[in-house]
Parts: sequence; C-alpha cells; structure tokens
Amino acid sequence: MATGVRVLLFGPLRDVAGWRERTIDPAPATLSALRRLLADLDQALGAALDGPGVKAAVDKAIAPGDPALRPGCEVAFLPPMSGG
Amino acid sequence: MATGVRVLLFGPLRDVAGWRERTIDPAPATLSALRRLLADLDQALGAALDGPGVKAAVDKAIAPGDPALRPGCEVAFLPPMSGG
Amino acid sequence: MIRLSDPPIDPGALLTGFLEGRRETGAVVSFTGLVRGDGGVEALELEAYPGFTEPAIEQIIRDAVERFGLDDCLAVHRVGRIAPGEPVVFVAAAARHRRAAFEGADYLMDYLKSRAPFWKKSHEAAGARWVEPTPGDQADLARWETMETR
Amino acid sequence: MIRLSDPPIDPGALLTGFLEGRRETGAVVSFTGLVRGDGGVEALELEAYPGFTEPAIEQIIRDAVERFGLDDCLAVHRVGRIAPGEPVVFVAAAARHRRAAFEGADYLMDYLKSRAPFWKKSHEAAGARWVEPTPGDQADLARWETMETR
Repeated sequence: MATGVRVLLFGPLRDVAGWRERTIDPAPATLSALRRLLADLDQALGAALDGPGVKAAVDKAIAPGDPALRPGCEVAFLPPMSGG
Repeated sequence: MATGVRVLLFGPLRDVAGWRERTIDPAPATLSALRRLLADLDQALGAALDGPGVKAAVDKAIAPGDPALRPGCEVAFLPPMSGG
Repeated sequence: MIRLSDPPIDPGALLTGFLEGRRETGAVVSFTGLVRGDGGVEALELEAYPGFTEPAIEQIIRDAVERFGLDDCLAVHRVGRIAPGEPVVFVAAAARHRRAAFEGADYLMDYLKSRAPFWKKSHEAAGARWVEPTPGDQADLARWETMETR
Repeated sequence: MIRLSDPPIDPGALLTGFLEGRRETGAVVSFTGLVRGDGGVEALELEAYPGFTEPAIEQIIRDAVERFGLDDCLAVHRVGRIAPGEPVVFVAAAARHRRAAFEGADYLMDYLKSRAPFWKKSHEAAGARWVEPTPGDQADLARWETMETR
C-alpha cells in the first residue's frame, strides 16, 4: 500500500523544479506541510508555488484551503493555464 | 448560325409552363416582345412571368428595362430565389 | 471558390483538402448543412442556373474575404435531388485568427441562404412545395447590414 | 465528447464520423485550429493533466449544449509537440438550425482557448516561452458573459 504522496508539476513549474513528477514519502499531513517540505528542498520552487494564480488539486479536484493529505493521494500544482 | 432565342424557366415557373427550356425561333426583337409571345402561347405562364419578384436575365446577366434580343441569345426567367 | 455538385458531396474530404499545406492559417471554420428528415421531408430538390449561380456566389465570397480579412473560402453546393441526412452545402473559411474565420463562415452562410440563386422544392408526404427564405434567414442577413465591421 | 490525442489528429475524418447517421441535425459547424508557422514558431508543446483536463472540457461542452440547445458536440485536442501546419484542436457542434451550431462552436472555442486546463510552450528561433491567454481571448470570453441567451 502506498504511504507517500504523488506530486505533479505543470507548465512553468516543471521548468523551475527540473522535474514533473515525484513521490514524497511518507505523506505530509496537510497541503501546507507539503508546500513547506517542497520549499525546504528547493527554495526557487517554493517561491514559484506561492506565485500568482497557482492552484493545487488533490486527487484531480481543485483543493481550496489547507486539506489533509492521505497516503497514496495525488497533489498537482497548476500554474495559470494557457488554454487550448 | 442560331436564329432563335433560348428560353429558360426556373423554379415554380417550370411547374406552371410544364417545360424548362425551349427555343423560340425566330428571335423576338426585344424582351417585351418575347414576353408577349410566351403569354400568347400560354396565358398562365404569361401571368406567372409578370408575377412579383420575377426577374429576367439575358445571357446570364440580370436585364433591367426592355433590352433588345439578338439571335442566339439566352433568356432566363428567374422567380424569387429560395437561397441555398 | 464555389463548385456546384450533382453527385453527393463529402464534407470530410473537402475539409481535408482545404486544410492541406497551410502555414499562415491559424483557424478554419466549416459549415455543413444537412437535409433534416424529421419534418416529413422525403427529399429536397435544388436547382441552380449554371453560369449565373456561381458568379453570384463568387461575389459573396469576395465580399466575405475582404470584409473579414480571410485567407480564402471554399463553398460546395449540391444541386439535384437530395435525401434526408445528406449534405446540401459545405462552406469553409480560413483566417489567421478564429474570430475572423467564424464570422466569415457565418456571413457566407447567411448570404448563401437568402441571396444565392437557387430554387428549392421540398418533397413531403403531403406533396411538393417551393421554399423561400424564412423570416429567420432574413433576420440573420439583417445582422450584417446593420453591424459595423470589426 | 472530449478526447486528448498524442498522435496527430485528422479533422476531415473526425468531421466525417461526426456527420454520420444524422436525421434531425440540419447544421454542423466545425473549427480547426492550426499551428501557424509564420511567426518563427518551430513547434507548440501542449501539456494536459489527464483525468483533470477532460472533465473541465466536458463541463464546457455541457454548458454549450444546454445554452444553445445543441444536438451534441465533439472536441479533440492534441497534446505533446505539434509542428506548424498541424491541427491543434478540432471542435464540432450539431444543431437543428445553423445559428445555434455557429454560436455553440464559437462559445466552445472561446472557453477552450482561455479556460481549458492546458499549458502551452511555444518553441521559437529565439527560445521557448510559456503562453497565456491573450487579451483578445479574454475579450472573446467576455462576450458570452455579458450576452443574453437568444
């Protein structure tokens, strides 16, 4: 059984971090804890995640506020969309 | 060399006359002379040609007024269009 | 370019041809008009005046190209007897940007539907009748005559 | 219906499939968006979030179907690296009458262009840059938000 959180970066965030997908194991308890952990690993990414219009989705649904994270869940950081 | 006038009927005019294309030989001198001749041959057609919105084209160009007809020319009677 | 076609037309193949080899076009809008079979219509019979109908439509196309700054337009119109479900008309408009392509195709269709020299007979269970542009068609046309060019 | 496609898409074949077996549809409007090659663009790179992007577009389609009384809609969107001249997106809207089909396709494209979850990188001679919706895209969108439903 999965114990970590799958983290996905889209658009310019991918260029800042140098990766697109990563598992953080064990799962942080909340979205804000995950953000802190990512910022500790990579300060530039931490700043980019706090940038204007960046949204977070948990298990493919936009997550307002600071939701709890369950082991095995997927967190995506979505910068402003380009449109189709 | 052609000595007559080719007459074309479109849309409902064709149903009234029972024909689509006919040569009138020798060519009447003018469009109004052709109209009189057609009305003499078929009274119902004559009335339909005078109906609202019916235009005449001589050699594929809308002909206002009472143009002269040359032997070999083509006269088309165009009732109000249906559009495409 | 306008073409009248007695045999059935193939909108997919026409769109494929229209899209080929484009470098500056960003947007292509197509319209396909089909004979609806739900009003008891057994067939539409469309009559054109070859040599007269095409130049009239070419003029509509030139007007659209100029008004909306289109790259180019294609119109293919069926004539003869057309069964329900079959395409009657295919129109495509190409432009750099999508707004011009949409407006160009929309304009073309409005003018085709009420100004193009066709005579149309609707064969229905109750008999056959000649069709004229609807009040809706006239209203659609009026939009362009009052609207300013963008 | 929305489909994301990594391989190139074929608008002509998609239109052919969309037109098949229709009896009540009188009007089908399609839009094809192509990568323009005239601005020094070498390729577009489009990224979607599968499982998130499709539901967002399905919602746009449902809104369009309801707002304009459409029969149905199809959207196929390319992802990955796309060369100039290649189609990026194909959209089709079917309705009984042409006004609804035009407005439905137009609405769909406006929302797709500025609200659909894609991230787009333009690879140009001068380097690569991420693209955001243009002021023109935002203005196109605003039309629907102030316009009353007809």
